[in-house]
Amino acid sequence: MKYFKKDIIPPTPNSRWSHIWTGFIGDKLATLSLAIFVFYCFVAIFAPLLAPYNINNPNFMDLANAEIAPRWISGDSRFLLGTDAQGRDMLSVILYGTRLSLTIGVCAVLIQATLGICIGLISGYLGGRTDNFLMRAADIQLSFSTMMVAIVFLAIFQALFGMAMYQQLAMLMLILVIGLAEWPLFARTIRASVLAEKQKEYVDAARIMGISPKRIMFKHILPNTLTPVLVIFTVQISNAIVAEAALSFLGLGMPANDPSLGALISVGFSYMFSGSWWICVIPSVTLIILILVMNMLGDWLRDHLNPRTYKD
Amino acid sequence: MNLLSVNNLHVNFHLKGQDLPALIDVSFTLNRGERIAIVGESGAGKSILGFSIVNLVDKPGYIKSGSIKLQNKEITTMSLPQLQEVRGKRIAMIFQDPMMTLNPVLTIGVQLVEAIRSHTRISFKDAKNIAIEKLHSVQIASPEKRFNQYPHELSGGMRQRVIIATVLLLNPDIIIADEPTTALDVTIQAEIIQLLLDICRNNSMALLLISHDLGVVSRVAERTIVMYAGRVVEEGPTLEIINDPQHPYTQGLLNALPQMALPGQRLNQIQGSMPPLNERPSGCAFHPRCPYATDQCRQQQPSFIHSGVSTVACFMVEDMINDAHHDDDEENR
Amino acid sequence: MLVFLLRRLVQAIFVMIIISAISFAIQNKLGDPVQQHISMTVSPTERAQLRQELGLNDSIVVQYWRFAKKAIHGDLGTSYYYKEPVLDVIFKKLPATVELAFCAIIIVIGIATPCGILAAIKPRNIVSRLVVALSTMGLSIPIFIVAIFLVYVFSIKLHLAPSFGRGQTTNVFGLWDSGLFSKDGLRHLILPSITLAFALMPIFVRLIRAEMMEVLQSDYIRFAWSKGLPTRRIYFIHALKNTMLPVITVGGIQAGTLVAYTILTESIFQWPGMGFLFMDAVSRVDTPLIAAYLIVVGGIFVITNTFVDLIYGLVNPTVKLANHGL
Amino acid sequence: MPTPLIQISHLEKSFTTNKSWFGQWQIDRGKIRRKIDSVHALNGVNLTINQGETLCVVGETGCGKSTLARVLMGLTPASSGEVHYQDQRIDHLNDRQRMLFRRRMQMVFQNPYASLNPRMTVYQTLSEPISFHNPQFSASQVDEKIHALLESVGISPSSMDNYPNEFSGGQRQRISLARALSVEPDFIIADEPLSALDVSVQAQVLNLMMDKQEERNLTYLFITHDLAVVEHFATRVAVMYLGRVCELASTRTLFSAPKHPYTKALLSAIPRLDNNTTQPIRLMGEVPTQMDKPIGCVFQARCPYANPRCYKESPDMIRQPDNSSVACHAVDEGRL
Amino acid sequence: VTLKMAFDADPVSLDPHEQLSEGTLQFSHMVFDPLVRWKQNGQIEPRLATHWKQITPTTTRFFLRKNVHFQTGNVFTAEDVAYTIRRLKRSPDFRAMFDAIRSVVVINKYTVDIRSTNTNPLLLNIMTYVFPMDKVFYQGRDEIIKFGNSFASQRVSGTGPFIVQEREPGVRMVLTRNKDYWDTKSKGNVDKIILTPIKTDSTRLAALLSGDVDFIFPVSPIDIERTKNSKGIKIITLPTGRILLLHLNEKRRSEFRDVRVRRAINLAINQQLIVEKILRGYAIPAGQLSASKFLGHVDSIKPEYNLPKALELMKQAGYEKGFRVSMMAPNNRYMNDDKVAQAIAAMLGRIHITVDLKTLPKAQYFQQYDERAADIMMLGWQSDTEDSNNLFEFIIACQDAKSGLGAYNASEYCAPSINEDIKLANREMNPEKRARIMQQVEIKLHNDAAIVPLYWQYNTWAAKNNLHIESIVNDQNYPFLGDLVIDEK
Ligand SMILES: Nc1ncnc2c1ncn2[C@@H]1O[C@H](COP(=O)(O)OP(=O)(O)OP(=O)(O)O)[C@@H](O)[C@H]1O
Ligand SMILES: Nc1ncnc2c1ncn2[C@@H]1O[C@H](COP(=O)(O)OP(=O)(O)OP(=O)(O)O)[C@@H](O)[C@H]1O
Ligand SMILES: [Mg+2]
Ligand SMILES: [Mg+2]
Repeated sequence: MKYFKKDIIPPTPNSRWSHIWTGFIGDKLATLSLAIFVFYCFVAIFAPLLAPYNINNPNFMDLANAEIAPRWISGDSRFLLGTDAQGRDMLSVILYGTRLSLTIGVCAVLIQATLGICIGLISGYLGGRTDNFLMRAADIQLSFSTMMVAIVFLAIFQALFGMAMYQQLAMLMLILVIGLAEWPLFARTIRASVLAEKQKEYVDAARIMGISPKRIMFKHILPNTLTPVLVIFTVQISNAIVAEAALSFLGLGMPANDPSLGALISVGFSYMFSGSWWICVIPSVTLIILILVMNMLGDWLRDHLNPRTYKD
Repeated sequence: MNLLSVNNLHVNFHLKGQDLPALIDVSFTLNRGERIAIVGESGAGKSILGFSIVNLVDKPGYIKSGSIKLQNKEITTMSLPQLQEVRGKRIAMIFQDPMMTLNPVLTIGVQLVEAIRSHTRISFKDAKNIAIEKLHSVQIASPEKRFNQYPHELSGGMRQRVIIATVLLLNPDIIIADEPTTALDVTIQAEIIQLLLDICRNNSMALLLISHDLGVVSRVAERTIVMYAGRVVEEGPTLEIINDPQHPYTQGLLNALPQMALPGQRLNQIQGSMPPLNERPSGCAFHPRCPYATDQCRQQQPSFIHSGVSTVACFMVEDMINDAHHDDDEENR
Repeated sequence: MLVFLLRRLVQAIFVMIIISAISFAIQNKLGDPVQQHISMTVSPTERAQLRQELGLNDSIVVQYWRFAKKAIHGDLGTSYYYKEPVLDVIFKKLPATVELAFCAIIIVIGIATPCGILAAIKPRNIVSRLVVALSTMGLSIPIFIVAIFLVYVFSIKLHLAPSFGRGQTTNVFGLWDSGLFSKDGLRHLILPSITLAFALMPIFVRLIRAEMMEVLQSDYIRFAWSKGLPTRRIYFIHALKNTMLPVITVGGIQAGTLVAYTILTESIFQWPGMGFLFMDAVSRVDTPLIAAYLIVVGGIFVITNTFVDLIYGLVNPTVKLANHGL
Repeated sequence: MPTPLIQISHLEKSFTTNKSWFGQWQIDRGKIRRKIDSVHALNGVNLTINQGETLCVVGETGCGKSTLARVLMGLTPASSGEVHYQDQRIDHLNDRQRMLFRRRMQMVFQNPYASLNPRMTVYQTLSEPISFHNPQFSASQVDEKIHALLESVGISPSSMDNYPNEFSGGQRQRISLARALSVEPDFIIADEPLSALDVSVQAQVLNLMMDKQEERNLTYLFITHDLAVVEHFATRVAVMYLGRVCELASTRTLFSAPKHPYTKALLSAIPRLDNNTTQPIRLMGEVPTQMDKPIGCVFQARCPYANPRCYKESPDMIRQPDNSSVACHAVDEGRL
Repeated sequence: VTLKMAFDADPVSLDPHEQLSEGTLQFSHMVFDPLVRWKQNGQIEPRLATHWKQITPTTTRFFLRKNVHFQTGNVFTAEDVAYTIRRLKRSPDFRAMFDAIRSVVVINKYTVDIRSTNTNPLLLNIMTYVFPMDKVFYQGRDEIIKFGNSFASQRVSGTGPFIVQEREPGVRMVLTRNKDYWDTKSKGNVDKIILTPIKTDSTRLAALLSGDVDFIFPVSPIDIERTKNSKGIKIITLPTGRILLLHLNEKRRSEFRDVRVRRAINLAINQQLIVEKILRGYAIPAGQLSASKFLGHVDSIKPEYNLPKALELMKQAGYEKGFRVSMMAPNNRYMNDDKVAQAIAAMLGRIHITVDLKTLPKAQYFQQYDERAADIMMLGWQSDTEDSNNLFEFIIACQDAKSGLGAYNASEYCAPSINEDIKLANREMNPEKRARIMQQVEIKLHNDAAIVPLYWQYNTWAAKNNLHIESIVNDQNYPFLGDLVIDEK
């Protein structure tokens, strides 16, 4: 077989990142998404400084202030977005909730990615039995879906560490569970790229030079497989945040006194139609916008990096 | 009357906010039963020219201006149903890579029969008979068996033959073959080329062969068009072009062939390589690589002039001819 | 083929062993089953005695061994609450879930396919842009919000569809209580199946669109155009069939998501299916039922995946089953 | 008498295509049997490569040319047979023991767009092997060497920090060659280094390779399917068919008097510029696959001259009067 | 007319003796009749027993209704009552209550003597749990099996107004009117009941609002206002004796052994505010265990909220800086239990007690509860006998595994004098004396700040306007559906 045309169409000569950047700036929706996302990150990082109230202060939660409507309705200038059923300032709670949700999302996906990349790399590079075993495990894991795994795992963790302990570890647990549940996606994507990269001659060239497999794996192959990871990354963060929200809805997420956006929504849910709609609506909107933005960023990256993410 | 005439065709690509010309001012004609080759290096715009003729230029490319007339019918402005009428029935196309050209999930038979049935009202059985007959005519052994097989069960050469059979089904007037043999082995390549040649001769079909292999071209085509960076630089009878190339690029191309050098000696290389779309130089696009380039070449685009039986776009040739005329004039005086 | 099925069987058994072990490991921790089945006034000594009778005081290993011995004979235990063999209980609820999932899948396929195709072949069309935007939105809205919204609008405000339950069922062939054959049953299906479909729809719309766009770029589609085939045939025969290949595999992977979302949907709509049963079992600490559910679901995953592979093999001629999968 | 640099004897290589244990069970006439499918890519190759020569290997797609190259380089282990580098046997060495030979033998690949790591600059690509094989080099020495190398292959050292995608195919092939040369080898295997290049650029690379050979007294094993290049460039030519060498001759001999029926067909198939009207010899049938180890001559299925002996007995390489060797019963029996 | 109703639970079994739970008792009131039952005003009303007489301090004679038939057609007699009580004494769930009864003697076909072990002031209260079962029907196959099938859990024959027609556990139960029901005076006109258990508050309410059901229980306080405002729907709320309280575990925490700390905690928790905000006023703030209708209720003890004083007490106890405690509460057992717990955690924060709160589903919560897994635990308690002493026995009596006393005493508080009083009250027949003893206990508890009472819950039902539920619901939540009148439209 001779060469395939596709392989030899030269990429554009100017650096791919600058190209992506200019494309990005050209796309209004993408720029807006990025701006919003950066805003969210900013909010998440500086939540303690931005929040009008310190949520750790024992006076923060005052039942006497419960269910005050947002300022533009109630005219109460103390609480811009009103208060929830426990008398907490919605704005502060949402700021901290965003911080928590994002932290959980990002950390969980970091775990997924690390695990997935290592497994995918090993599986793809070594091949054979190892590959077969790992991918079979990934298949099974994948077909169980995060939610199923999370429900089961959280129950185990709750049991192993005891309830009180779980309380303190809830965030760590969620990160771990969501992180552990979706590694196969990364693993398979990476593996697919590794298999493709491994065929390429630069790998052989490195081997001919006598470079060690470990170095080839991490220095040569890995950097070339990271594009799809970037795409999956954004989308997975949004998935992780939604998963956490759904777990909260089932009562397996963050505890009520340390709420993520998801927990806020599920707590506020019962107030939805009882007049205090803002308790539910405001965090929902916050969450939906965040996820929407992440998805749009992911879409944009997918369209423009055009990577081969794992599909079959 | 010409079967196909392409006039001042411009095809552009919209890339990253830039509008880049991929084909510039291409004109040529094709007569019934004529075999023309288009040669040039990778990226010269040969395939795009081929696709333009059936109006299949993909986004982000588009036909900017110019006309493509199939017996006075303008192809560039046709509606989709009209186009589908023309495609396959009047103009058929063979692609470079037989591995990717057949739909992997449909049997050979389905892909053959559908081509007939979408142009003529005929029963499946009759269509099948025609298909099998065509498979036979491209020298596929036991076509009945192949008929129900999937493309992946066939070797590359066989697939290319199936593709040729598909193309022949409706006896089109023109076959465009875009590097039909690049992906194949030398021995098979020779067979396929021979097959194409025989078919065209026997059915008096016109052939537009796109290739970069001058050897193949010399075997098949009566006339040759040489392209460089989106433009036609030279056009003429194949023999003439091979034996007496006018344009420095054509010369370079031919001289670079190993056959042109003594064994073990250095080859005559052309410096540099074809610029990508967004780095096309001003003036004559070949000037950075041309040993004879002058300031004029850097600034102006040469126009076509006749040089013997060929047409060439080169200032040097122009000058030479003018000089010759001059000499003639002087001599005459 | 036979080898393939054999392989899958091995895999299924393997999965079930793991799941049964996991579900066993956790079942003690889900709560005290005895507690759930007695009044609060029963004295601790008596409770201890009940636990003893249930064999809950034995070590996990002993319990698992006991369980495994019975499981080999197809007996996964008896539900504390339903007082029947757990498998009977689960299979009684299976039709409800299957019908719900079936309707949802029909809705997903029925809507996602044309939407995805439209969005792929006419990317600049207003409708297809809307489809893409909506699917991104859909991906971003948690399903429980959707469910409550639907109930609020369609049952409370408009009284168009009932808000819970399965309605009237008719028995088909004596083995299946179906809600598909009565108007009432169908009306009850509306909201839950839409909700469930909503959870999967965006994924499929986006997937079909992306795949279709990629396929449309391919050489064989170009060749089909150059053959002068009718547009319909190119889109729906040439492109769609190739598009469906990855969609089928992803569909198989989504089985897990589907099951997870049936749990959510069924809890919200009080749909008497397996997901609802599971949540109920969890809150009642009906441990044999929980374990059996997980095992059955594991089995269902393997079966769906096997089916998906079989279908994949049928659609994709280049796949030889024996080399596919474990 | 030329000195042999590399000697290959009875080299065989087969690939198992159904690796998983489960997949090896097949139903065969109602019985379940274990069957390991394998592709016999090399079927006993004997070859000697002499110091300073260019040995070209030609043959059809899938006949095992690349496999031969990879086995020589130690990228894939051989199934059986031996490879000697000068006097040492190298086919059974492990990675560490092979290190010594890594410096002596290098390779240039077919696809210029895949053979350079897209995420490494030219500098990184070249400095890695240099500092790896010369740990004693200081940074400036490495720099110096890279400068010299790049200049010698005609790439401006100022573009050292560019990524491969900023170079054209020809330039990349030069960089690949520079990388191979960076460890100062004696022997370079080039696996279709020109096939992805344009005619005009092919000439540039080929010229460069010839220049280097002259400069450094390199030995080339040059794999190609372009017979025009072979005719121009090779000292000797080996024609392969289905994992076997079927004819080995000096270039002049081969092109003027091909002996093996396959070689004849191959040569007749080259399209030549001079529009000669000689019809290419048609070979019967399709290229067979190497699923089962062939009995008899590998070419028998397509050979117009095959006789019963060809179906039974595998021909050996037989030295001809004009110093070429042919593996063909017909030639041996004088039928051809 | 058909009544479609959605409650939060359905009976676990058709056997009324299998589990002592609200669901079972609701079921018993539909399919069976009790000897006597509570009226809305707290009086006891005769049902299958027409009247009764105490003949010795430990023997009470019951005269039974004649011409009552079981759903099998068997005639209801004294034998059935004796049979039922003996069976009750075998039931693990009811045994504790019926230990108070020594024996049942059939005097004649329609008269039985019930002998208690000691003098028992609550005998009649206990008799509300006797739903005579069809002896002929059940006898010989009447084993009570908790975790498996038994005859009684599948088949049922009672004397009640409804007959079980169809039951799918956890999904629905259909009952039809008993044509031969003895109580012909009852105006009840419900012919068919379809009971659907719906666990989620919002789904249940949505079912009512969308018209899919006619009658629901319970309604979350949050939704009450909104439901009241919907057209054609009415809400009935009744205060109950169910007390919610906190246990401060003195074994786990030395701090809680200091009465000043306990009192400070009591003072720091604002019951009034919790009731107002979280329960929207649908509860009564409590300063003691006994609800006002119970004998032990002390009018003068009111819930107290006084933050400065609480801080002062903390200071005196040497915990000015506060300390950290763990707390657990269920999140699906009582109305808004998790929210209340959260508010309490916040309130304790004010006196510098940092609370690590964990709320769990009830299934896990009570397992933790039995293990006394946290320093502060929440408990809600409804007295089976509508009497203060039942509260004392389970909640604050010293723990005694054998007798079951103090089973839910997660304070691990033990005051021998209170134990004595409880025993005394169990035997004291004179209501006034009895009241005094129990009030004394309440006062002692209050002074000792042994537990933190929070509030007494309300029960809330909602129904379409044409259902006259107001006359059939009661604070124990066993609506007498046999007497329900539905106006037809
Ligand atoms: N879809 C596309 N997007 C961007 N640029 C394109 C696209 N298709 C073609 N081009 C550019 O148009 C120019 C001409 O391409 P074309 O495919 O016609 O070349 P060619 O002469 O057929 O080359 P080859 O011999 O490699 O087939 C090239 O520079 C190529 O990069
Ligand atoms: N890793 C492998 N696993 C299985 N089969 C292989 C492998 N590598 C090569 N083969 C098979 O071995 C045979 C020889 O392959 P090889 O790549 O050596 O051929 P080639 O002569 O280099 O062909 P080309 O001209 O296409 O480069 C082919 O049939 C190929 O399919
Ligand atoms: Mg092309
Ligand atoms: Mg090769």
